[in-house]
Amino acid sequence: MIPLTYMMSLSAIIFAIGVAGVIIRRNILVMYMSIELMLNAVNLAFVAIGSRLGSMDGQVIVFFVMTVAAAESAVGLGIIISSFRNRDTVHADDLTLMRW
Amino acid sequence: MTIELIAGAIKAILMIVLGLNLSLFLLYFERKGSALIQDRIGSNRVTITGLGKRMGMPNLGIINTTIADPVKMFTKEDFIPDGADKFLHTLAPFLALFPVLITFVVIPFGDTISIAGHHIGLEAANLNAGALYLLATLGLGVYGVALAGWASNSRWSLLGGIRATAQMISYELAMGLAIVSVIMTFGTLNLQEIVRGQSGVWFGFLPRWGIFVQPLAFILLLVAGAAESKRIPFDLPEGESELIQGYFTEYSGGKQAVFMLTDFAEQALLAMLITTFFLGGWQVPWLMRDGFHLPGGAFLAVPALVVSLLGIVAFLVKVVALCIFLGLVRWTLPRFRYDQLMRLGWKGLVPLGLFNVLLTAFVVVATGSVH
Amino acid sequence: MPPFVYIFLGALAIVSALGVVVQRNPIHSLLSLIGTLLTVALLFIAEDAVVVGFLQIIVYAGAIMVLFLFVIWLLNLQVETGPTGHLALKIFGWLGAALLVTELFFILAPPHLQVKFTHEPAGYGSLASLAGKLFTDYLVAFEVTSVLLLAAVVGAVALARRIPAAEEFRDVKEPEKIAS
Amino acid sequence: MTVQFPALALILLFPLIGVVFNMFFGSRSGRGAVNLVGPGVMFAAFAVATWAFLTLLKLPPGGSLVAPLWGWIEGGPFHVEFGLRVDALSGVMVMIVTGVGSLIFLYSVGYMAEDEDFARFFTYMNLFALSMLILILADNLLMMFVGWEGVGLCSYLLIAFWYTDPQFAYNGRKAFVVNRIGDAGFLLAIFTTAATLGSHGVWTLNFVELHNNAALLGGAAATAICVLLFIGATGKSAQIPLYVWLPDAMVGPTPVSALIHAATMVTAGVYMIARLGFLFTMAPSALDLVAAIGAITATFAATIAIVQPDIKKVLAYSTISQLGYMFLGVGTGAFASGIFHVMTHAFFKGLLFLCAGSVMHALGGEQDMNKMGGLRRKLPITFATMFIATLAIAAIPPFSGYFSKDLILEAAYESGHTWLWLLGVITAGLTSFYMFRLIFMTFFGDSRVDSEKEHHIHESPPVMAIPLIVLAILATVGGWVNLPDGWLWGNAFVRFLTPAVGTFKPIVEANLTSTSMPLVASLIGIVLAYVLYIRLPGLPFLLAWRLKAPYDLLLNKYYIDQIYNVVVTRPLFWVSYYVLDRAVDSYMIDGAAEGAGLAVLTSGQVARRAETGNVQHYAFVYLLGALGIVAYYLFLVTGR
Repeated sequence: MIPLTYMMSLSAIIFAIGVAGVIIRRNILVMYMSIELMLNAVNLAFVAIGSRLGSMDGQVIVFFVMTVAAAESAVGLGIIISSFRNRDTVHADDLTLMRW
Repeated sequence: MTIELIAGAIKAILMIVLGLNLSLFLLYFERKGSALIQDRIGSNRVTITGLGKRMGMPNLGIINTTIADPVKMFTKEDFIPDGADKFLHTLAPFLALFPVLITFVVIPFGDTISIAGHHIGLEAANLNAGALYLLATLGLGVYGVALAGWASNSRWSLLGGIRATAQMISYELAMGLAIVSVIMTFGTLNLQEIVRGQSGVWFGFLPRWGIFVQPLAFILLLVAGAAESKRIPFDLPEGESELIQGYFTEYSGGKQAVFMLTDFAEQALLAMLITTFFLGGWQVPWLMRDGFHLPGGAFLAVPALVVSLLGIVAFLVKVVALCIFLGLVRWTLPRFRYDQLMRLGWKGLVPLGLFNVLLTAFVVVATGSVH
Repeated sequence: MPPFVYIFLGALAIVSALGVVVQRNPIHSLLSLIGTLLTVALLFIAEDAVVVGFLQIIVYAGAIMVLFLFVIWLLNLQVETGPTGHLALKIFGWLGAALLVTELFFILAPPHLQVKFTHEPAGYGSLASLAGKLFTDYLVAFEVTSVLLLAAVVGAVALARRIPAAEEFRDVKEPEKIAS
Repeated sequence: MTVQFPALALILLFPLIGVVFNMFFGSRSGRGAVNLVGPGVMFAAFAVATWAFLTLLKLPPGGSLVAPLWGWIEGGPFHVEFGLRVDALSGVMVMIVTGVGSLIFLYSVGYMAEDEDFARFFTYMNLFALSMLILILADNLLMMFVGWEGVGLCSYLLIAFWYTDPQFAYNGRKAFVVNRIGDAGFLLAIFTTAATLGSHGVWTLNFVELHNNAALLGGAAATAICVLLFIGATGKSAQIPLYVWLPDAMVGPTPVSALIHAATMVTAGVYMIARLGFLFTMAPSALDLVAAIGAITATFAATIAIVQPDIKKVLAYSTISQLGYMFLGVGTGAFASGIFHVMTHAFFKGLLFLCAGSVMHALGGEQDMNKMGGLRRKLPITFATMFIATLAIAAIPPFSGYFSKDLILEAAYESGHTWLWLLGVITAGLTSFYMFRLIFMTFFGDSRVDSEKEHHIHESPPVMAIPLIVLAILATVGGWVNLPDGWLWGNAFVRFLTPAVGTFKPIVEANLTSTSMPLVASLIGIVLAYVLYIRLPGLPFLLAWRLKAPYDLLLNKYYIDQIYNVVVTRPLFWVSYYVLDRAVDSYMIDGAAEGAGLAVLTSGQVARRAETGNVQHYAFVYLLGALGIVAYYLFLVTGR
């Protein structure tokens, strides 16, 4: 089996790419996808460690993360749609009504 | 190890070829069978030498549909519309076909066969999570049509793509629920195990097929599968009167052929799935490993190899029969309206599926065992 | 599974993850994301998390991503022509991400990762073992999840529903107008 | 001997049912249901109380019934139970409250027959009954305080019952505020008790345990507690200096005056002192203070009552005066005599108020006695019962007042408080004078009623008359439970109460003069009233004219209200407005608050620039935080 370090590094890289995506892209949908990337990176870490510990708990957590991600994307996309309807934009830097 | 790998590769190729050939058969049946049903002649132009006609036989159109049509298609111009996403436009048909083809490999088409001391299971991949694999690949099928619709830069295509996507997602649910109840009944995700679970008889004569255990799931899978493969009466995505050709309006030549092939392959796959889950797969009624145990106590010994071969034949017969049945449906029923389609999916099949899962769960728990 | 498969899948995952971030077309980003999800799912399966891997394909790639696709269609998003983000944010964002990776590398170096490795028990990763955990240790969480999903369904419908009264605010672009 | 008697809770439950019913369903269910439920629950409570009382009588002397309900406050060693207890003292009180209360409730049905707000009225009345019963049945100080506050609240609500008149509302507020002053004393007494006992490791407020541990308190603490308690009692029981609210409280409906401001609530102070008699006996100086204040109040209020023209005002001052008697009684250490007077007073004063209400009812709300007269033929029942009550309050044998007042004055004399006894005797004469003045002005002589009201005069309906008759009987025979020693059953009442409140040890032998003086004084008062208001009706006016200064002084109640106004109220308002509001509140508190706000505002003006509204900026800061945390963790695990 591949060393744990490899899996964790892969997880870290994907996570960092997700982080970068949230910060550098102003398209909310892409930001959203980047968040999914981060979730997947974490899932990967869970599964990798879980399989090395011989514990199913990691996979159960992944299961829950997926469920929550489904709920989150449904609501999040609903928000994106309704904000797009009101503001005609999906750019995060145009949606700054909550500023000072 | 090696021999298993080689055998697996052979079986996989065999299975995929079988699927493609079934598609070809379906293409033929699409043309001539519909002609038969609708009381017209159908394709009859192309013959190799006019042989049949000369011999006084009616033109069966075999050459016409199985050779001439594909050749014609693959030689036509491969047109990519202006403003289309070239990469995705090209990728889409293969994205549609690929999941269907890789699904064939988990379908068990026969019992374990023993050749030269090697026990070879007659399925390309004996996955323990076969049913899950099935659902996963079926779920991926949606991207082909969705991207085809989007990448064509055409309103018809996009609308067709949206329709197809929504329809497939909706009916995937009902399909999944039907499969889940079957899984619960047989207590395994392994398709080969599920087929094995359908051996034997009840009351001395009734084969223990899934259709008798899960009639509701059978109907669900039949309907949802037909919708999933976007066949009439569920062919809204490519409804000619509304959307010209739906998501592959802007396709021509080989890529369109691939889409059509996907359609037929999906139909063949559906037939195989139903056969596997509900019609006992490769099981021949009353045939055990040693021979026929007919109702009434009669016994007819059959050699082991013949039993295996009989299984394969039985599987093929069932699949082809189902394909023909699906074709009959296709040429008999009119098309749904879109809202009817959605209502049937969400308010009809999904609640029924949920009910069936619940019922199955109760029965499974009540009887304290599976099957 | 041989290591080269891992390396190949990992490389594929990283490349497609980068694709999510750098592509200008949202649909391409989405396809990249699906690619990442599939490779990660394969990695799951390679790590004996078979059920979870297939669930990832069925739920994530097969359903959630289609939802994204629908939203992109619905909003009619095209290729982004202008800058895809602020320059300063881009520079510092990549820098921050790089720093994060560096830090995580150091943390995840084996001497510090105090994990007691054991061998997987029989039936590890199967549906039965997952369900066994779900319906015993995590039963409450599992049931609560159903409520969460229900709430999400209701919330999504409520949010995406077109409310006639909200239409009059449609043209408001400037915050000052709302404030006054 | 202590007996578990859970049914005591029913005594509280019934009025509670009445409260809930009348509050939530009263106005909807109509007058009939309210008239049934309001008094009905009181009669039910009375029945239970009677049952309990009879059970108590069967016990050996000193026995009590208890019903511990639930733990209330659990704070470390300090604990207060919500428990009920009936011994001889509270048994008598609970009988008075539920018994007289039931009759007054019944009377209210007739009296409030034309009022729209009957449901609210009975809600308050039931709530009052509930609070009063909590006060009486409480087995600890804190619970008693709950009832104490509850009756104060109900008193306020009922005085200002007709709140649309600003004066009425003002009077209600006045009663409430004045009561608060007394309540503060009570509360301080509770704190002092708890703290002092607590410092000896006894964390309790339970009466029995207090009794057992009273010795721990020591004389000084006991005196402080007793004085504070007495401040509370002066507030609730309208003694000098906190009596001013009671005359003003007469604006409430007359049954309220009868029940709350004559028969029950105002005697709570007496009850409280009797209940805690063991404490007061430890503090003789405090006890003397009680007696002195009582005697002075009695005389003081009686002098005011002489000249008041308002029938209810006369009765109000009479109440204050009689309460003074009770305090004189308990102040001399003869707690049983005070409680005895509480009982007889409940009968005849309740009756007097109800009769006054009946008169007012007949005259369409007229309260000025100058506009009455000659009513005895038109209101025969009212006249008869009121006359009996007057005889009772004037302490004419064999009416009940005689026995109780005589007992108090005897105790005052025997305990050596000769001056206070003398004040009591004078007050007895004044009492019979002003009461017969009231009777003569109202029922005798020529009618001075407004002509248009003349033909409206009618006797009250039976629902009002029956309570009058029952109370008249009680006012007559009520005193017979405690006859002088050696007669029939002798001083049965005092003997019954003694185990609960302690004994009274005389230090001076009473003689014939001392025992007959009050009666003589009363008779003189009657004769004087007869002369002034029947024989020579012009003489009072002549006297008022010739003795204008003292007359005005009395008529204006010694200008106490005005003095309070100048000495207490105005300075308070001035300090409140100019010092507390203008200076402290506006500049210091508001300044601090606004300064803090301004500081936040200013810093916010600067800091808000960070809120760009762009999610990605926030996300970046978030990332920086995450980097920091990971770096810290990295530092932790690598350690170097």
